[in-house]
Amino acid sequence: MLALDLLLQGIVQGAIYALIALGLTLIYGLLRILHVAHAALFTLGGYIGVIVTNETGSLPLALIVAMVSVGLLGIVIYRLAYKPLLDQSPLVALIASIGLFIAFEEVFRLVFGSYGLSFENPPLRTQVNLGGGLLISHSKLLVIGMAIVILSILAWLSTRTRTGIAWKATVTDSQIASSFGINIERVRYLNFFIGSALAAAAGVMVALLTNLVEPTMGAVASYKALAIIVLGGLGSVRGTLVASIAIGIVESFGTVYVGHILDRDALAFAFLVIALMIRPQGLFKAG
Amino acid sequence: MLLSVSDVTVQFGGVTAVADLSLQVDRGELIGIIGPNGAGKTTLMRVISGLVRPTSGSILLNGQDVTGWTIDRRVRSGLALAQQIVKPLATFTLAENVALACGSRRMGSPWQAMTTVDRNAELQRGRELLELVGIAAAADDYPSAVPLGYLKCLELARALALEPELILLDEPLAGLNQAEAAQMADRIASLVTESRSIILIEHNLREVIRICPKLFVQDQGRYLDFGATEEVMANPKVRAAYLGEGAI
Amino acid sequence: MLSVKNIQCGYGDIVAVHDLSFDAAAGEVFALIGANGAGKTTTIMALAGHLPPNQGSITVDGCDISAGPARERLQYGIALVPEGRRVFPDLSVEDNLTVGGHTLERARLATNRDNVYQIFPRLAERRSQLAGSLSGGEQQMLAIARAMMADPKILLVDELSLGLMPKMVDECYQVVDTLKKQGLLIVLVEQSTQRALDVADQVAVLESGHLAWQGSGDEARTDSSVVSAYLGT
Amino acid sequence: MAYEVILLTTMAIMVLFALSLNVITGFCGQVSLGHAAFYGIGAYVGAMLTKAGWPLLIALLPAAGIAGLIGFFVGLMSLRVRHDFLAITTMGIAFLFVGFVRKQEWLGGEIGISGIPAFGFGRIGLLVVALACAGLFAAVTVYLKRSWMGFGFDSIADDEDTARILGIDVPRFKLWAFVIGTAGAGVAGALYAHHVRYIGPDSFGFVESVTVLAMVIIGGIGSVWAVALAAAVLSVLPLWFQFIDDYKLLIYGLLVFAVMRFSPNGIAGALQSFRRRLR
Repeated sequence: MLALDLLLQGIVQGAIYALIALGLTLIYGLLRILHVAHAALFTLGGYIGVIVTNETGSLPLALIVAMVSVGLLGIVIYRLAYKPLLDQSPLVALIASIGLFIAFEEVFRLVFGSYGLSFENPPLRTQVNLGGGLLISHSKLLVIGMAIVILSILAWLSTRTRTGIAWKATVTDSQIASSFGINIERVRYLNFFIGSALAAAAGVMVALLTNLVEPTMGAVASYKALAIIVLGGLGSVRGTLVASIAIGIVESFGTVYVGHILDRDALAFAFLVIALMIRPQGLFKAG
Repeated sequence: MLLSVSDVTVQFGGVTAVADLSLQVDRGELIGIIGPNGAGKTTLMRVISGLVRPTSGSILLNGQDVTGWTIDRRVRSGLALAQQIVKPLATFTLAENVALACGSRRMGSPWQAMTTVDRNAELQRGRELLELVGIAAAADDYPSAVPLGYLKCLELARALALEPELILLDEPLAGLNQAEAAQMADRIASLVTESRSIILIEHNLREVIRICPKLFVQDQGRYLDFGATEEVMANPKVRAAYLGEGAI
Repeated sequence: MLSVKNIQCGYGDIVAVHDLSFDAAAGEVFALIGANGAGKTTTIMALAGHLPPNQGSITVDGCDISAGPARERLQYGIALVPEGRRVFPDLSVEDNLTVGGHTLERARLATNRDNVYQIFPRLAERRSQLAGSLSGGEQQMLAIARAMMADPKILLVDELSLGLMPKMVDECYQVVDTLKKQGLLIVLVEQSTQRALDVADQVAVLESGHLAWQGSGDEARTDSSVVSAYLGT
Repeated sequence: MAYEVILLTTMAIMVLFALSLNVITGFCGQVSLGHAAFYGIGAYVGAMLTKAGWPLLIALLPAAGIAGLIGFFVGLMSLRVRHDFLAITTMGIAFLFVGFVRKQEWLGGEIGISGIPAFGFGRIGLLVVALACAGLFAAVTVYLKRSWMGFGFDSIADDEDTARILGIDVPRFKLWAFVIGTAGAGVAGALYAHHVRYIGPDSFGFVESVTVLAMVIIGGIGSVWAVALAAAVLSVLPLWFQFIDDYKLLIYGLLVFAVMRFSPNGIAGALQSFRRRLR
């Protein structure tokens, strides 16, 4: 029973990682930038989620506001920070992004305070019995459900709509894509919007699970998202999903069985380092 | 025998880029490797230089089996490579680019490299080599400031600086105009000595035929012909490979 | 229809094509031949809008398009079949065609796709297969089909026969012939000189970025000096 | 007086720390996002040894040695990955270090190590040692830069494939850079432990790794003097101006971003291009 419980826990965590990491992968796939500041958008999403819920009492509204506003901020970041750096070495963008991330974290601390915010009436705290004594809270169910819904919508968008197909074409070969009339710049904006909105959704969900948002909440989770996309093969959507769930599960089992040697975060990175030593190109090579 | 390539096959994924090729090069030879685009010439070159590991087959350099060696080790034992896409070190002046190559033999051991400071002799030698290839005037310029023709010459000077017994040249004439190409071809021919051989991959058939006494022809990764230039060029299979099926 | 006047293009300080001019009309095959590095692909990329010329002009039916971005070339009827095919390997055959018809209205997209499948029945059979799993010849077909989706007037074809089995080369040339008869202008770059000469109405031989010879297809076919200039024998 | 001594000691230690990363990232072009791990290794080794009765000056040697040895193995692993993968792998190493230390009771676990003995020759003595170490390391790296090893590093940072074609044994050069750089960080860490006399896992986290990388980058990748200057200024800025302390990280972040955005070659690069323009 413990094993099942841990598995479930791992999947919930993995689903959140997947939402954060997917945005990073989308951005890496298109621009070859490791967008560390993505972490800040995740945190901001969490804050907006809590604040809007507390003001209006509506969680769905909060989720939408968080996703849209953070998505727009993502576009602004691309336009002001990354676009001018595209012809530099990718490390320049990486380091600029780290700088931006640190600055954002501090802004959150200064604006929202160091001690974090919570929901006034924490939504969805009740537990459901899945049978056999396996309990799960509504919020966790929502996280899994949301992840499935969002990923399905994304899958539908990218395989069934012309915009989605154009986007995939741009990722593989933007020069040729532009030859067929695709506006590359618009695809990039869209990419940043969707990726950032996903991070915001993940932020709201983490806020739901822990009932706490704090300025530093982005740090570890998002470094882990970097680890995940590297592990997934950088730019491979499928690899990212597999790696997210894998790291979620490794963590949840690892904390119980080897937690006395390594802490939770170190476990994920130990897994990353070992996996990269065996497959330096990540689990899946990007197409 | 300076270089002996035996039964080399290279597969990428499911594609066979080079199939069962063998090639022998003696001291003092200048051999042209030709073949249509996609013939696997560059792959063969990369196998000889060590940038690509063959799926099967072996490479002997001076009688030593170097098949598993890294490229830098091959370079320190007498091989030099000038690539088709020129790759100057962008943060080095042309003279420094060549000087670094002049000191390559001491670069096998970091300790030796660490305990040596003086680089004047190499910089001097670098200037001499730039003079030899005709671009001494640009010795103190950075690669971004000089035309492509100069960079091609730089590749050559750098290869010479390694004091190699065998130089691999991948399309040194590509992108040069007719006069420049002829000049470069003459320069290449003049570099062959009793102790220095050159393998030349080139699309500019006019110049290859003019300067190379022997040709090796491959098509779609396979061996087509190897021998004296005139005989090879008279071979109908070779002409067909170049002109398409209709020419037979 | 297509008029190129004294264009010069290159990368940074490096000039890859010097002072090239030609005119070509609908229903023609204009063949650009020459060795590797002679500047053929550079010319094609300039026509496709990926490499704006430093000097000179490119006009289509009197409109100067030299400076416009690649994305707008289809508006002037120019479509590209790039070197190495560059189909989108992770997309299905059908989705590759959808990208080709990105600028079309929805209804038109379906019609054109059906038309293209008529010309390339083999692609229709493989419509849901990933493009990356096609053979080299099928990918070349797909690259042509993708370019045909937006009803171009001018087709730029870079290295049609490169790396293909002889049988597939024949099929590709048959397609070129069909398209030409439909009234398209085809600008064809080829390594395989003989094949290009067989179909060409006009021929330009490039050498090291300079125009070495220019004339009609008939002249080129009868004048063996064109071939020998290229082969150097 | 005492305050200035503390300030200067902090400065000297950070200069040493930044210069040690400069060997790996600046000279050899290998971006490390986990350099604080080696600073931490040196700090823990130094602290454990002096608590066991070793004199600090002798404890510096094993601090350098063990950090360098672990650096060697990390370097060995890093040979398999490049660029972005390398940056993330080194970041992983840093998290591994912190996560490992946190769970080790004999290293003080979460609580860390307190009561680290003061240096026998007092605060001024420690300052002299720190200045000497930083000065010595600076001299060594200036020498390295001028030697053929520096020439080799330059070529690897420029384009490692081309470096190989010119006969340079790239993996061995990289390993040397890692060993020299991590050993230097080890010394800096041991000095730091005796400077603040309390260390814990959180003293060596990701922020510290990024901070030191920021110093190297803001100074200008590869330039010994500019990096030393940037480290000196940036390390004491928040101490000098107490009111800035609250915004310290915000300013760091914005500075790193601004330098990358407007002058990717750092202050040294900006000066160089300014000088070129004057000519």
